[in-house]
Amino acid sequence: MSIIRFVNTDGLPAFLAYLSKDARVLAPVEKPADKKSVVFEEWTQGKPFTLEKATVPAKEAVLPQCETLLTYKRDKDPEDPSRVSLKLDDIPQAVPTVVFACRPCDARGYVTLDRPYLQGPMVDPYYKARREQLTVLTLTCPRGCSTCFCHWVGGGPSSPEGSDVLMTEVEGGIVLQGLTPRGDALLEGSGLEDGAARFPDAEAARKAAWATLNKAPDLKEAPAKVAARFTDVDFWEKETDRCLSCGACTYFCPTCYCFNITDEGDGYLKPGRRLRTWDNCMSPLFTREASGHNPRTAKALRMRNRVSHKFATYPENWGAFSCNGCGRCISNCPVCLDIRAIVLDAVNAE
Amino acid sequence: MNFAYYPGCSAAGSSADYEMSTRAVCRALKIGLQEIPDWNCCGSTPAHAVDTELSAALCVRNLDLAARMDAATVVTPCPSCLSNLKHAGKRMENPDFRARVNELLDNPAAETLPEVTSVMQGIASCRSAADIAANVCKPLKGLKIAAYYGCLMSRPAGLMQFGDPENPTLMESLLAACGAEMVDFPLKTECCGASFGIPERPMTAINSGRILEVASNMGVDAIAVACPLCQMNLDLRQKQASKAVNVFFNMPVLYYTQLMGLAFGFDPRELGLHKLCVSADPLLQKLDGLRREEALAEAKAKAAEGGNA
Amino acid sequence: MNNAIDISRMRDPSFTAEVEAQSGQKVSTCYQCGNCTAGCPASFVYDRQVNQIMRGVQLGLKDQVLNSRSLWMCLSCSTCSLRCPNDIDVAAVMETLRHMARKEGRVTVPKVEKFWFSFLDTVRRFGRTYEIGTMALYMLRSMRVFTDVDLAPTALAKQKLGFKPHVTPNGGAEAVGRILKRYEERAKREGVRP
Amino acid sequence: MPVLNGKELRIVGFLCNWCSYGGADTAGVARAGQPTDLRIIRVPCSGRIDPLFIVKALLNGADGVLVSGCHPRDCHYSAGNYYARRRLEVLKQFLPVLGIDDRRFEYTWVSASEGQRWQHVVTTFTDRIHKLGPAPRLEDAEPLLKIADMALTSLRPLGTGQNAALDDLKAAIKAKLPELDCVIGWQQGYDAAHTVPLFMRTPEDVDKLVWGPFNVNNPATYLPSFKGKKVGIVVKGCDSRSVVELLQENLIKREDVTIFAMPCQGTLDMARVNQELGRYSAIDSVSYDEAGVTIVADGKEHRFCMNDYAQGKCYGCTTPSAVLADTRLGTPEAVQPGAYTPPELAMLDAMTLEERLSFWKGQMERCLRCYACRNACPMCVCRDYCIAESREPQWMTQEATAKEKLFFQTIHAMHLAGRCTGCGECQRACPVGIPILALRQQIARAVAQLFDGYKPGLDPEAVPPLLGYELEEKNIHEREWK
Amino acid sequence: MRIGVFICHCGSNIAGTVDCAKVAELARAFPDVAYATDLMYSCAEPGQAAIEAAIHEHKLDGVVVASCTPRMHEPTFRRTVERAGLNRYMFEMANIREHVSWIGKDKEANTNKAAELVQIAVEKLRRDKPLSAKSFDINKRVLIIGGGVAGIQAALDCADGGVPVVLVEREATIGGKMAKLDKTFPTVDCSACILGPKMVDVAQHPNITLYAYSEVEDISGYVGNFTVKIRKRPTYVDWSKCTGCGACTEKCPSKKTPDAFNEFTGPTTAINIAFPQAIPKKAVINPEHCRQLVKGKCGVCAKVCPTGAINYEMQEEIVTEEVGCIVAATGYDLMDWTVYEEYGGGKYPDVITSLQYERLLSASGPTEGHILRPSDGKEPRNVVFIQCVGSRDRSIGRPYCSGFCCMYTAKQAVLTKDHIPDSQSYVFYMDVRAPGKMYDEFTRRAIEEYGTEYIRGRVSKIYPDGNGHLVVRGADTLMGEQVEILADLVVLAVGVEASKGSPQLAEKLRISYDSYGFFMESHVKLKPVETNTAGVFLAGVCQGVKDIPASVAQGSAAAAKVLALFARDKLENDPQIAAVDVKRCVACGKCIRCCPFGAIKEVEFRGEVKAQVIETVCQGCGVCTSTCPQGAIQLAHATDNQILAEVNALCQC
Repeated sequence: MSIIRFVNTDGLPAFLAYLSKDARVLAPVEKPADKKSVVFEEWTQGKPFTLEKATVPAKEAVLPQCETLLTYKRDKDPEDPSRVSLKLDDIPQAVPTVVFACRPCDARGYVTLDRPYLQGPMVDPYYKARREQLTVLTLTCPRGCSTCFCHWVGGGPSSPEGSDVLMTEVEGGIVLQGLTPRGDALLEGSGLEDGAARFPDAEAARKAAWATLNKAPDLKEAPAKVAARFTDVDFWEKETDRCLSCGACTYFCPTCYCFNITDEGDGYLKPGRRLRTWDNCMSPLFTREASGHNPRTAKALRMRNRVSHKFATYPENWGAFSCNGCGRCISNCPVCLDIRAIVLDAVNAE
Repeated sequence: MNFAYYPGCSAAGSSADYEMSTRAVCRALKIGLQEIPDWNCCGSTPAHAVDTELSAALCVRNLDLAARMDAATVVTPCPSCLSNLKHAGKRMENPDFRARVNELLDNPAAETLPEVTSVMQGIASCRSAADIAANVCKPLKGLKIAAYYGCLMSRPAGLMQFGDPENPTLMESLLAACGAEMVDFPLKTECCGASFGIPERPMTAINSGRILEVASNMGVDAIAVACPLCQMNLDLRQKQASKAVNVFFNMPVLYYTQLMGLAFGFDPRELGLHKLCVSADPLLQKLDGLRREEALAEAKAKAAEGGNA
Repeated sequence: MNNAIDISRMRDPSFTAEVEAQSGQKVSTCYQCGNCTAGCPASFVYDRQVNQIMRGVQLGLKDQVLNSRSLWMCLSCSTCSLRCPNDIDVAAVMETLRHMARKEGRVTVPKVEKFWFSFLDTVRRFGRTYEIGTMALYMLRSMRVFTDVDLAPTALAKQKLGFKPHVTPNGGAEAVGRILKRYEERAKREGVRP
Repeated sequence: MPVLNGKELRIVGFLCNWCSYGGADTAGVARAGQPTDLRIIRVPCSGRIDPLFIVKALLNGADGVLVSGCHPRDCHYSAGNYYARRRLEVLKQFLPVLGIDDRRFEYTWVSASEGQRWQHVVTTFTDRIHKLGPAPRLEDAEPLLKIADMALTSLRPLGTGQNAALDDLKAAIKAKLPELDCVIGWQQGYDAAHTVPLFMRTPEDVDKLVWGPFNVNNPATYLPSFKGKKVGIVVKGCDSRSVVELLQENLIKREDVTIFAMPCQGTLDMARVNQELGRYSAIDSVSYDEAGVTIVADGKEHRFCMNDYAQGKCYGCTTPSAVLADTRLGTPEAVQPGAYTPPELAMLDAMTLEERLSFWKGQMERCLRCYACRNACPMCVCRDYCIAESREPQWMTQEATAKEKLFFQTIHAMHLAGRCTGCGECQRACPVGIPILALRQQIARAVAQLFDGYKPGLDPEAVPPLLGYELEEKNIHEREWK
Repeated sequence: MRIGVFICHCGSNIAGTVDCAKVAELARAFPDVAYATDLMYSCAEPGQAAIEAAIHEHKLDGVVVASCTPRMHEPTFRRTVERAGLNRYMFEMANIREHVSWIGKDKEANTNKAAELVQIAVEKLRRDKPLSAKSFDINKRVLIIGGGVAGIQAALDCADGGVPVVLVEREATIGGKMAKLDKTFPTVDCSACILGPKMVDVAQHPNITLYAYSEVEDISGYVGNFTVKIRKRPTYVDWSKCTGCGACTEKCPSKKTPDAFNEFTGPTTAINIAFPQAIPKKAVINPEHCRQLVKGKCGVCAKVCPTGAINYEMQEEIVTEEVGCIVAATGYDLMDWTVYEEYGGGKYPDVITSLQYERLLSASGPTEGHILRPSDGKEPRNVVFIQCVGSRDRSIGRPYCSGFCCMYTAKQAVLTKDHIPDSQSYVFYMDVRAPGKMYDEFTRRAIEEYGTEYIRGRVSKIYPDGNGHLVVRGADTLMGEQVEILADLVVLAVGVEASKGSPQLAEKLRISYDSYGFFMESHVKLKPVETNTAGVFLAGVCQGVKDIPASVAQGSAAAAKVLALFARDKLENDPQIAAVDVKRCVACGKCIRCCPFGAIKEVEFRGEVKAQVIETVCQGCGVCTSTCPQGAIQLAHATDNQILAEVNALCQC
């Protein structure tokens, strides 16, 4: 039996303080805005936080929007200024990180990212460093939501994948369940009261959440069906007619892992930076070649890539969808483009 | 149409006739003049010659009283008062100046002070030439008149907003509406030197003399003025001027309001014509004669027409 | 003996600057065309012509300018300002100079100032002016007999001169008195001649 | 290179080669001493100066920027400075909304012979910058978050438009459909409380058309992508202004567009509606009445009265019906234009410069650079070649700093100067709810003030003000260098 | 890249307040700088040689010189680097003299500032690309606008040089203002006698095509290839038939037509020939006063014309001419002096302009050379001349000196005495400006030999005294007195302003003009004939006030510029122009709308519409670059990236 702890609602700040003792804690923070806007931010003593589902995924913890891979400096020989030497500096930047109160879909996202970054032919050292120091405390979802579909793609409101600790809200507080040795260790050192007594409440809550979900369609055939649509450009054009080609769906996706690398600065008088930033396959720049040629000029072709990747090629390579059904691409899309509808259309197409 | 009214000190003394005729004309034109209660002297030339802030303080007290009457516009017949009041209003826009002036006053002046304008512009702003002509029952037709504005009315141009500062024509248009034949008087804005009438008599006399000389060379029946100082200078001091330039004058110098009043049919006494030093009687006789002849001619013509019919 | 004005010694640029600051006019733009003099109705009673006053200011010859009789004879008619090709408000410069002279106690033509004081005394007492009062005071001050004595009969006959002081009815006179009093107190405090 | 410690502040000058650079030379030849802070960048013409260079400098550490060109009429290229005058004046009025003191930017005209004037300008401006001190940096600002007050009064009664002649509209579209490639409108989205754009190609598609307060998207955004094709579009009044502006800029052709219009009674602010609905699993019902919408979600009833929940722009809307249309259905209510400050702008107006800088710092931090704002904008026609993501030219780095993100918003706003119709799609599209519309609103206000109340997208024939000039600008006056 | 940086001492001009060696040392740290040194005089021959040597020795492919203003020596150094084998555009300058050493005393600050200016020059140079000019053909014909003495001179010189000339004159005759003058100073020889032969030469020269009574409607194109539309106004007389016999003017019944040539000093006929020596000597009908054209009945001239030249139906006509360059010689007009209300504002008939006085003096004028005053036709005794009416008067927005009034006033005073020996002339003046050859001597003669009374002071007021005289009240500032003169006639030396319509013409020519309408020369001292638009030159008063000899000289100078330009077979453009990146261009057309030169057009490129720069027309202002939102059109050597690099070098610290 794993370690179970209970924290009452008032005790959460103290618990977070405990977490932040040796690690950077990323917790959901609600930004005052007209539109609901919950983001993960580093928690510090006294900072308000929320337990609501974040608008953005918790991907930032392992794959920041922008990271400096290295800095470089060009030094000139004082005797002969035409002789220039180049000095590189790796940036050690992985710090122990705790993600607090992400959702199961976020946690599963880490698993989806792990495969290409850690299990493929090339291991990404930057990702690896951060991932190894990551502890994930996931809050189970209390109910389904109109834009969520985690249970379609192998997840669910209390899916444990990718989490070190699974937390469930019960009356008066939260039940914390250790899932991994790292999670257990963390709970053991927390000084929280034992939660075994409340665990049945937690289980009931998780069950109740499952009960709110509508019936999931069978997506077993999805990889083949989506792949089969590859040459049907009309299909993709129709599905994407309202797409604006912005990057909301990819940037808000917990499983999108494409990146771009740019060098900023020439490194002469001050160091230049080699940056890795999120890339966006919905942008025409994604595939624009140095010559100016672009194999994917149309948004239909780009959306075909995005959906095919998530529901056909990634499953082909890794045996799982690279979509966790968090629904952020739907809720954040300025035109409510619905990836569920595209996949279902593909599955149901003749 | 109603204006707040600032008569100026001379209204009760040297220019009582201006005051009488101004009120008469405005009454006829249904323009209300509401005298600022308890107004005080604007300080005239002596105050601003001594100190700008003192001058402004004296003026602003009046403007402040007018502001309390909720007046948007104050009119005054006297160009000297007008100039002082306008200058004060303008200078009060400078906050430092305002603060200095407020120090001199019993209470700080109202934030927004009313506009100030001349009675002449006040009339013109709300009554058209046709409105004026409609009030004329005894046209001045046949009288040759020189309009003389003096130096203060139109200067400085930016502040006074009285048309071309070299060639204002407002008085001409008012009197022309009354039927007068207005000559193009080249010295209409030259200074008569009146403000030094008391301490520096010769200077004043020479300047007035020149104005009277050109006017009489042009063969006018009268000079129309709008300034109490000018009027006193050209009228009361006409003999001194005669001596200074060695030419004899007998030139009636009337306020334009007196002329308008005549055209509107007021009794000359009602307009204070008896207060003129150079008598206007020959002028009145000429006017009566002209109108009589006209009436006769008209009657004849009518008779002739009737005969034909 | 050399009576030339030693410009190098007598020139006072701060005087020029002070006149420019107080009048708000840029005196250096004057190029001495003489149009101010040409149009001045008081020119013939001046000891220095307006353009010469302007020149004096340009050169910073403070004594020559502030002691000039012309400052006191200026009628403030603004003809000079109106016709200045360089848009200098010459009348404002003249007035500034007059204020400067007065504040320093240089009153070259006392009768003019006496007349002003007589006038202002009337205002102080009654809130408004009346001609006889002003004249009487002026005569007292200037020790001159009635200058316009030849006019008196006509003026009196025509009731041109107010014999009764015009008094503001509702305490205005007192208010005006207070304005003048405050002005004089402030002038004294600031060390200038009221 | 570091600014000389303690002595100098960083002042960047942009001078046209022909007049002002020469004027600075003349000052030098005359040994007209000047403070040493200014660094002059020589450009061929003041018209070459993209106002964004100035923002770039000010955001990146300049304490002051001075632009100088030939006097109007004296431009070496006859008209460059006329364009510059309009752009720079708009910029000057824009800077404060970012929290940048507009006194830190000045433009003037100095001819090659005016060495003295140049000396005076440099001395005065440097003195001014020293009095202002070092410019506050966005990097140093404490984030400040605020929400606009949406308790607004509208210029006209708002409603749900449920009596609109939707069936007539559908019939009209069907009649026209054979001549058109498609007609853009709205349909229900993933549930009855959301609509999405609809592209009607068949009569069956037309039957999906809906009309009501959920029709928030601006269909004009799609028009440029149909360039060369015959296309129909159903518009609300505000959408029609985008269409007209596109016509003004020759981005679409009048003969290619067929406009169907119905009078709009207002649309819902979906940000607030979604906020109120919260997370729900299903919509049970959506019902309309004259004044508002009632949504039942997961058994809970939510009431959205149009007067309380309309989009900010609807309150000040004076064009409920299309300004240009081929087919009109229904009679629009006449609206008396009245004083109206958009809520976002009103919020910023009430802040100090320092607060505004803090505000943008706080807002921009959470921007993910997804560019939904840009792509939702009907006037953003560069899209594939936006300078935000190019290296040739390279206006921005890819760093995820608030500064870069705010600079992008400035690019967008400046590029919209005199073009933005205030449709609000940028802000609506922002997934993290940053009130970026305020920047466009400030530009629009400046343009209206400078160019006689000019509003973009009202007259297809009107020349957008920044693509034209007047020899004498009525509302732009050279500042006195005192 | 390998950049060489050269810091010039300019003797002590720079080195006095800038540590040049330190700047060179700092420059060595800048990106791509392979070599940096300081030089005593970089523009002198040893300095240039040192730069050339360094280019070879250090294999430099770009050079920055930090010295004086690029407006001075940029061309010099471009040639230097070109001699050393580099592209001339791989060169930048940092202005550390006019903008640094001469304006600041703090050596530390100056040195730091100089280094930063070098740094931004380096950053710009790193992004420079070699550029090469394009060459194109020249159409060797010239358009001369304005047939006054300057235009005539330019036309004759060009024509004599073998260049076909198109001369356009707005009035019915060439000759301009000079043709209206009676005599000219300082020789007092007859204006018509010296100008007449030149006018005849214009008429007879085989290389000159004259369009009189015509105006330039539109100009397009660029240096070497302008297309000009000329609007020929209807004269209602077929000039190919008209022999100038004058029969029509004798018989014309509309004898009260205002006579513009005579400055409205007398009437003329509705059909008339301006003056006996007019070129072309052809009649023109004034349509506002012709009875046939106004009322539809008369037709006398048509009846009496022996060649049947009268054509009441004549319409205006547009002709197109192709030329390679243009000379503007549009001259001047007198300003509207009636703003001077103190001088009567035009109300007093005996207050006239100097040009009207010329017509009274002229034997071909309305009084046949007798000075008779307009009010009563009497000979005046006291004539007062007033100088600077509308000149040197800021209050009416005319602060400049009209230049030649002092001289012609002296001439008119002399002529007055010649015409009326018992007359007395007075001249109110502020300064007598007589710097020309024999000029001051001439004014002295007017005073000493002709007894003209010069009174130093402006006139404040002119007014009729009511007895038939005018009182002129002024000042004699030398006496320090106000003075008055009782005058019979007052002649105003009215100030000069640019010819009516100058701003409109300047916009057609795409040249600049000052706030008074005078056309702007390229450089006030060194390029007084050129304008900022290549191929457009200036002659005469249109550029600034000048007298006859100066106008003639500038006419010849303009002709020299034309002949020099046409001596070449091909022209080269400045390659620092804009170019479109077709990939980025979305054909929104904003650049086309904003281009002040019409230098951008739409083209079809692989099935898509794109903008394209017409290389020979683009002048390199860069308005398009700052207008294009997607940065698709970039001005070479002032690209966005170059300016951004400069900004980044200065900020981001």
